[in-house]
Amino acid sequence: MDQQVAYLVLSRIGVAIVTLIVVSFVVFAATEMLPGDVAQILLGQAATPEAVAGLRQSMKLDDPAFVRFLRWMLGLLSGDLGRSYANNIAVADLVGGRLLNTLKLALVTTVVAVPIALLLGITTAMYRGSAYDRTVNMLVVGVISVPEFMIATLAVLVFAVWLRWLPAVSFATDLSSLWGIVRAFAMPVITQSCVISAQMIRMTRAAVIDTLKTPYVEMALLKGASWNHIVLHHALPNAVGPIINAVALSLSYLLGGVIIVETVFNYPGIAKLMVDAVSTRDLPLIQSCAMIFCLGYLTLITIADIVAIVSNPRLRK
Amino acid sequence: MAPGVETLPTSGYRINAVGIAAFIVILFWALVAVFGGFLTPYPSGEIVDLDYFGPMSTSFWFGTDYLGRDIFSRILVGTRYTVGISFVSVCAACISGVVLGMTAAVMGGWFDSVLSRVLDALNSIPSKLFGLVVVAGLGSSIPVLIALLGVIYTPGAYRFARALAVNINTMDYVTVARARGEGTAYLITREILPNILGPVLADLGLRFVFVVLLLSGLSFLGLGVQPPDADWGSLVRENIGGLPFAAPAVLMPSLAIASLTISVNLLIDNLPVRIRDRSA
Amino acid sequence: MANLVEVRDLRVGAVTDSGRRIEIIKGVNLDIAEGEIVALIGESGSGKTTIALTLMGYARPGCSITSGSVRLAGFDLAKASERERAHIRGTDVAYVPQSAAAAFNPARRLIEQVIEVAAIHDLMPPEAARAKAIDLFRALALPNPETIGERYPHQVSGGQLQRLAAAMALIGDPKLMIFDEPTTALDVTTQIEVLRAFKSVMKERGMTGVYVSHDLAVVAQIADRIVVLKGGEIQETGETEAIIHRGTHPYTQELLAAFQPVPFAASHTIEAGPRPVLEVVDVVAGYGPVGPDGLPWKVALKHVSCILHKGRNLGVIGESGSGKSTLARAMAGLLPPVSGHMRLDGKPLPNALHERSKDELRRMQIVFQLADTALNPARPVGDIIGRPLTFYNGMKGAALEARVIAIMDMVRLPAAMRFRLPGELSGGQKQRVNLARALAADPEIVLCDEVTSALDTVVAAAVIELLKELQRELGLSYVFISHDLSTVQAICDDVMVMQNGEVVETLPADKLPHGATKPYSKLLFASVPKLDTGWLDGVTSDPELSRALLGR
Amino acid sequence: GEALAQTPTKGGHMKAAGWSSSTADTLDPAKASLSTDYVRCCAYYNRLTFMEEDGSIKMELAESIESRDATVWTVKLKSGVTFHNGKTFTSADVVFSLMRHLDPAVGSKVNSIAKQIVGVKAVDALTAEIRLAAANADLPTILAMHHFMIIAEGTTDFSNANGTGAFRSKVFEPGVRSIGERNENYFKPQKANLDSFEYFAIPDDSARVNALLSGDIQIASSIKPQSIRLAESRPGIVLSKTTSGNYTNLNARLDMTPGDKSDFVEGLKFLLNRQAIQRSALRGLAEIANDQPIPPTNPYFNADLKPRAFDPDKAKALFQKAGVLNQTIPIVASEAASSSIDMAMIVQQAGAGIGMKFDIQRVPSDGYWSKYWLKAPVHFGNINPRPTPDILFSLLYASDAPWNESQFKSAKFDRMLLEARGQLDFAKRKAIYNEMQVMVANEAGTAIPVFISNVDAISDKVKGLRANPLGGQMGYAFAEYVWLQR
Ligand SMILES: Nc1ncnc2c1ncn2[C@@H]1O[C@H](COP(=O)(O)OP(=O)(O)OP(=O)(O)O)[C@@H](O)[C@H]1O
Ligand SMILES: Nc1ncnc2c1ncn2[C@@H]1O[C@H](COP(=O)(O)OP(=O)(O)OP(=O)(O)O)[C@@H](O)[C@H]1O
Ligand SMILES: [Mg+2]
Ligand SMILES: [Mg+2]
Repeated sequence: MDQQVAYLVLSRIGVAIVTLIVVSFVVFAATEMLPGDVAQILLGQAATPEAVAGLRQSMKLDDPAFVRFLRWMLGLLSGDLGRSYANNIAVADLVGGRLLNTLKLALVTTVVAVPIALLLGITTAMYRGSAYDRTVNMLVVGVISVPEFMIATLAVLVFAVWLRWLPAVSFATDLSSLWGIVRAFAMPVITQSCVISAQMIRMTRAAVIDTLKTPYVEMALLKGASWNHIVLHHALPNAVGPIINAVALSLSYLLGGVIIVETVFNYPGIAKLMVDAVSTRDLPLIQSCAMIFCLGYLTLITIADIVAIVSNPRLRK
Repeated sequence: MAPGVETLPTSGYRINAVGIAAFIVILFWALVAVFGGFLTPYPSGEIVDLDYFGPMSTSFWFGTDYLGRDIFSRILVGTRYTVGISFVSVCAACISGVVLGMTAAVMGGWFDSVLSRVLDALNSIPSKLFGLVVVAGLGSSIPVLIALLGVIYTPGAYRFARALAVNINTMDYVTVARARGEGTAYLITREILPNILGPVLADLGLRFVFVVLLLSGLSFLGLGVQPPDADWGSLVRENIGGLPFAAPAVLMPSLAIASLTISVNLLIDNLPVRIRDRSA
Repeated sequence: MANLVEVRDLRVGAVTDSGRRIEIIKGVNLDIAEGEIVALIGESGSGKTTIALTLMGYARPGCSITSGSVRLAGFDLAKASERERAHIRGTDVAYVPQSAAAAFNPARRLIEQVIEVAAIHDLMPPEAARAKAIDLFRALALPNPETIGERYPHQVSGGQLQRLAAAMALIGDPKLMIFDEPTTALDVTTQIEVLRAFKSVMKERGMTGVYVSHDLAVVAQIADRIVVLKGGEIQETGETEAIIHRGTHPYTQELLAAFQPVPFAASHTIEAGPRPVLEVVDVVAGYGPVGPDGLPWKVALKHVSCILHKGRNLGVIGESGSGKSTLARAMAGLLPPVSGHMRLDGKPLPNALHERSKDELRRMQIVFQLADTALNPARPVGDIIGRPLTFYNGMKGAALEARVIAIMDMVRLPAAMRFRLPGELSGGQKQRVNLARALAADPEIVLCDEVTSALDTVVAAAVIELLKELQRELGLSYVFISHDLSTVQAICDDVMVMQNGEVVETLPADKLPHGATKPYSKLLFASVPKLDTGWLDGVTSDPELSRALLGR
Repeated sequence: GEALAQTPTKGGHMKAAGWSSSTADTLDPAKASLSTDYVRCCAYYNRLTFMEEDGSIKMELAESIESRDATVWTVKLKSGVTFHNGKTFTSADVVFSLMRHLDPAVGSKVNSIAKQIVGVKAVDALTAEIRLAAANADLPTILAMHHFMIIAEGTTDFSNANGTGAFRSKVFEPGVRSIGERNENYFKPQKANLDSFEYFAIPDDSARVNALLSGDIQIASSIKPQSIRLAESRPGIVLSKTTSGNYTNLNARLDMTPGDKSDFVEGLKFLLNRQAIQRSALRGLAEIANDQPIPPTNPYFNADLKPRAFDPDKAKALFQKAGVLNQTIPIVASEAASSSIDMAMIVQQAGAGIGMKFDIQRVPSDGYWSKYWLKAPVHFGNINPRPTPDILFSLLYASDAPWNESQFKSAKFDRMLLEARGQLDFAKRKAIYNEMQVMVANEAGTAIPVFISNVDAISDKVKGLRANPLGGQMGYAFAEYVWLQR
C-alpha cells in the first residue's frame, strides 16, 4: 500500500509539472492578450509612441512573445526566475520576502481556522437540529455574508482606532517580539479565518451528517458507543474525502485570494505583488507569482486527493 | 419529529417553519428584483441630498450614500443584479461542476484525469488576470459576467462533487446499475446524485454567498453592472467610508445581503420533504 | 430461575410522512430466564429484528417504542436515558446484526471494529482485546485468524463478514446475546462450527441468548424455547421439542411443512436441451492489482469451468469464501477474468462489462448477495424495481406501475411498499426487492447469489416456487448460489461444489446427497442440519465426519 | 502653532503613508511616477531649483541660473556638495542627469519636455551651459520638476539611491516600504530634523485614515473627501489642503463623432454641473474651473474667464442642433481617473433631465491609460499639476502635443505658444497666455469642471509642513522640512 501511495504521489507530481507548464503558458498568453505592455504602462500617461518604442527596444520586448516565453522557461529550469521588467530587480528577491510573509500569515490562519472549523462542523453535525446547531449555522452564514472588506474595516475601527489595542496596519508594527507578532497578525488572521472557515464548517457538517445515516453508525450505537465516539471513529473516517477537499480549497484561497486583507491591513504579501505585476504587465513577475499560486494549489489538492484515496480502502486498487 | 412542524396537506410536500420563513424572504427579494425598479422614490443615480451619508428620514428611508443619493432606491434597483446574476451564475457553476464531477467519478480513467487536471489548471489561474483578459477580449456585459462567474466557480463545485461521488461510485448499487448496462447519464442523475445531494446543496448555498460578494469585486474590474446602478456588494463597498458613523448607506445593503444569503442557506437546510406513503 | 429479560406489552410504532401511525409490534410479552436461549422465528417482516433491537432499548430511525416496558435485569430500557442505554450496550447486551455487510464501517480495518467494544467501555487493554479477538476468530473457524483482521470489510466474503460480526459482539462478554440470523450467509460446514462455537461460548459464560432465525433446523439445535411471530404479534411459545414436533398454531405448521422440500429434478418436466446457454471455460479471476505473473494479488477463481444448459439450473455450493460470489461476478462481467473465456448461447461473450451489448446484459441478470448494499438508499422500492422495465422495455406510466406491482406481488411484497426507501424494509424484504429487480429485466439467465438466505422457510419456498414457475413459463436458467443444500436440491439440476476457488466436482442434483465422491462434498452434505434437537451434538460423535472436520 | 514652527525639534522617526505603490517603485528620478517615488526622490536627491509655496523659484543645487535670450542658459553650481557615496558634485553630474532624459532607453517620463534641450555642456567644474532648441523663459521652473533631480554621473543601477539629498536610503523594498536616514553631510546648513523617516503606501483610503487615527502613521496623504468627516471628528488630527491644479476632465475627441460637432462639445460643457461636482463628488474640496488647465494659483491665470454656468436648456438646444439628442452616447470612465465615475454619473443624470442618454462604461483602471485614454470618443482624463502654462499647453493642446486629449489643432495657438515661450517680459507673456486660455476653454474638446484639492491628514505632532504648488505633502518634499513635536 505504501508503494501504491508512493506511485500515486509520483504520478501526481509528474502531472503537476505538466499542469504547471500549461498554466504558465496560459498565463503568459493571457498577459499578452491584455492591452498595453510594460513599456507603455511604465511610462503611464507619458507614453508617447517614440518613448514607448525606445523603452521597449531597450527592454528586449521586441522579440516575439514565444521567444520571451521560452527564454523565461529556460531560465526557470536553471532556477532563475528572471528579472522584473518594472525595476530590473531579480524576481527572486522581490518574491522571496513577500512569499514568506504570505506563508506566515497563511500558516497562522490555518492553525487557527482549520481546527476551529472542523470542530464546529463536526459538533454541529452531531447535534444536528439543536439550538446550538442552528445558532452556529446562522452565525456562519451571517459572517460570510458580510463582505470581507467590511469585516476588516470594522475590525480596524474597533480594535485599532477606538480601542487602540492593535495596530491598524500589520506591517508598520514591530515584529521582533512574540507579542508584537500576535498583535500584528490578530486582525488579518481573524478576518481570513472568517472568510475561509465557513466553507469548511458547512462542508464538514454536511459530509458528516451524510455518513451518520449509515447502518454502521447504527451498529456502533448498538455497541454502546457515545455520540462523540461514533462521530470521530465512524462518521469522520468516511467523510474525510469531501472534508479534506473543502479544506484544501479553502486553504488555497490563503495564497492568492487574500488581496483584500493585504490591502486593508497593508500587509506585503504575494497576492498584492501579483496584482501589481499584472497592472504593470511585468511578465517575469506575473509568471513567477502564477507559478507559486499554481504550485501551492496543486500541492494542496494533491494532498487532498491522496488523503481521500487513502481514507477509502475501496479506492485503493 | 421536531415541534413546530407545519403541514401543507395539498402539495404532497412538508416544510418546517424555518423553511417557510426563508422561502418568504427569498420570494420577497425575487419580487423586488422584478418590480423594484418601478417602485423607487427617486432615480437611483440622482443626487437628492446635499449631505452625504445622511441618516434615515421620512424622505430618505434608508438614508443617503456618499454622493447624497437615496440608498433605498439604489437597493431596490440593485436587487435585480444581485439576485439575478448570483442566482444564474451559481446555478450555472454548480450544475456544470456537479455534473462534470459526477461524470468524472463514474467514467474514471483518462476522462477523469484529464478533466480534473484541466479544471485544476483553470482554478490555479489567478482570477483577476482571468477577469481582465475576459474584459479585454469579450468586453463587459451581464452575460459575460455571468459566464465568468460560472467559470470561476465551476472547478470548486467539480472538485467537491467528485470527491463525494467517487465514494458513492464504489457502492454495490452503482455496480448493479452498471451491470444492467446503464449509461453515464442515468448513473449520475439517479444513482449518485440523490446520495450526494445534501452536501452539494450546502455547497451551492455557500457559493451563492461568495458570488454575491464577488460581484462587487468584479464591478471594479469594469465587469458587469454599470453605473449608476450597482449591486448590493458594490453599494457596501462604495459606502464603506460611512462605517465609522454607522451610516445606513453601508448598513442597509449589508443587511439586505445578509437576509438574502442567510435565507438561501436556511431554505437549503430546511428544504421541503416529499410525503411518501410508508404504510405496510 | 430469575428472568433476565421481561418484556411487557411492548408496542413499536412508526409514523409515516403523511402523519399516519402504523404499528409494527403490537403488544408483545416475553420473558427470558437467565442462561436460557430463546429463538424468535416467524416470517420475513414479522418484527423479529424490531423486537431484538428493543431489547437493547433501540428502535430504528422513523420507529419508536410507543408503550410497554423492556426490563433487562430489572432495568427498564424503554425508559432509560440514551446515556444509560449506551452503558449497557456492548457489555450487558450485545447484538449480531442481520446484515453484517452494512454493519461494518468500510473505511476501517476489521480488527479495529471488532475490538472497539473493549475500547468504548474500557474493558481491557488493546493488546488483550486483540488476542481475545484472534481467539474468537479461531473459534468461529475464520481462515487466517491472525491476519484476517487487517483486511477491510469489502475484502472478505459475506459469510466471513458475518462471523466477524459475531466476534465483534462476543468480545464484550455480554450477559445477553442477540443473534439476528447469524448463520444465514454461512455454508453448512461453517455453520456447524459456528453454531458449536456459539453454543459452547454461551454455555461456558452462562450467557442468555435471543436467536432470531427463520431456519427451524438451526433453531432446533441451539434454542431452549421458541417464540413464533407473525404480523408483529406472538403466535405461540413453547419448548423447542414441543414446537418442532407438536406445533399447534397454523403458521407454525406451515413453517414446519415448508421445511421438507420437494427435490426439483424429480418434478422437472422441461426437456434438458443439449444447448448450453452459458459456458465458462478455464476462468481465472481475482482481486487487487495484476502482478508481473499475470495473476491478480488475490486469486479467487482458479481455472473454473462450468456449463449452464438452457432451461436447467446450476447450483453452486461450497464453503464461505470459496469463490462462489466471485464466479457470479465474473459471469456478470463485473470482474473481468484475467484469463479464460465465456460463451453466451454459443457466441463468445466479452469478458468485460463495457464490451457487452445491452441485450447481452439484459439476458443475464445478477442478484447480489448483500441486498443491503445493493439497493440505493435514496430511491424508493418502486423506482428500483421499475427501472429495468423502463431501461430495457421502455415501459412508462400506468403500465409500468402495474407491472411493478405485479412483480412485487410475485415476490410476496405488498404493493404499498413501493414508496418506501430500502432503509425502511426488513432484511428479507430487501432481499426480495433485490430479486424482483433482476426478474423485472426479463432475463434468460439469472445469477442468484444467496437469494433466499434471509427468508423464512415459508417465503423462501414461495420464492423458489416462483422461480420454478418463471422457468416453466419463460425457459429461464438459473445459476443458484447458496449454502442451503435443501434449497439447492429444491431447484437445481446440477450442483457444482467449490472449495478454495476450484471446482471440486459437479453432480446431478438427484444423486444428492449420497452420490458425492470427493471427501469435501461428503462432508458438506453430512453437515446439513436436521430438524432434530440432538443433531448438532450427535455430529461430533460421527467419527468420519469429525475426522474430516479436523482435517480442514 | 506658528510660534512653535520657528523652533524645530531634532530627532525622531516618522511614518507616513502615500496612496499608491507597486513593484514598479523606483529610485530613478527619470522614471518616478507615483507619489511614493516623488517622496523618495525629494528626500534622497536635490534639484537645481526648488519651487516655493508661492510659485517662485529658489536655487537649490544651482547657485544661479541665467540667460540673456532664454535659449542658452548658464548654470552656476554650489560648491562643496557631496553625494552620499562621498563623490563631489560637479557640472559633469548635471550634464549626465539632464541628458539622460533624451535617451529613450532610460524611459524618462519627461522625455517630451526634455526634448527642447539640445545640449548640456560642462563649462568648468562648477558651471554648466544648457542650450535649448528655442527660447524658453520657463527653464528654471522646468528644472524644479521632480524628474530633473541630479544624480551622480554614470549611475545606471538604481537599487540604491546615491544622491545629494537630506536623507540616505536605508531600506528600499519596491511596493513595500522605504526608510531613509538623516544625511549628516548634507550641504544645507539646516539639515533634516528627523533622524529617519519611513514611507509606504496604504492604497485603501479608509485604511490609510484609520492608520493615522490609530497612531500608526503621522501623515496620511491624499485622503478622499468621504473620509474627511471621520478625520475631522478625531482630536489630534489636522487637515492640510492644497489646490494645485490637479484635475479630472471630460474629453470629447474633435475628430470623432459626436465630438466632431462643435455644438455637442459646447453642450457638454454647459451640461457639466460644476457646482454639483464640487459639492457632491468632491465634498467641497475643489475649486470650480473653467475648462482650461491653468489653476488660479498660477500667476498666469486668466481671472476674467468665468466658468460656464450649468445650463441644461442651453445644452439641450445645442445637442438638438448637433442632432445628437435622443442618441445614446457612451462615456468611458474608470477608477484610474479619480472621481471620474462620480462625475460621469452627474453628467448622466443631468442628461437624463433633458432627454440626452449617456451610457457610462466603467472600465478597469488596469490598462486605462494605454487603452482608453486619448482613444475613446468621449472619455475622462486626469492631469497632474505642472508648474508652467508652457508645459501644460505644449503637453496637452499644441497640435503636436503628445497628450492632445481632444485632438485640438490650431495653428494660431501653436504660434502663440512659441511666442510666449520666448517672451521674457511677464506682462506680455501673461497677455498671450490669457488669450490662449480663452481659446482652450471655447474651442478644445476638454471640459475641465474643477481643480481638485489635495487633502493630507496629519497628526498635530507633525510641524513645519507647508503647502506647495507641486502637490500635497509639501510637493512631496516634506521629509527634509518637518519635525516631530515631542
Ligand atoms: N475485493 C476483494 N479484495 C480482496 N479479496 C476479496 C475481495 N472480495 C472477496 N475477496 C476474497 O475472495 C475469496 C472469495 O470470495 P467470494 O465472495 O467469492 O466468496 P463466497 O464463496 O461468495 O463466500 P460466501 O459464501 O461467504 O459469500 C474470499 O476469500 C474473500 O475473502
Ligand atoms: N422505518 C420504517 N417505517 C415503516 N415500517 C418499517 C420501518 N422499518 C421497518 N418497518 C417494517 O416493520 C416490519 C418489521 O421489520 P423487521 O425488520 O423487524 O422484520 P423481520 O422480522 O426482522 O424480517 P426479516 O426476517 O425479513 O429480517 C416490516 O414489515 C418492515 O417493513
Ligand atoms: Mg430481520
Ligand atoms: Mg458470496
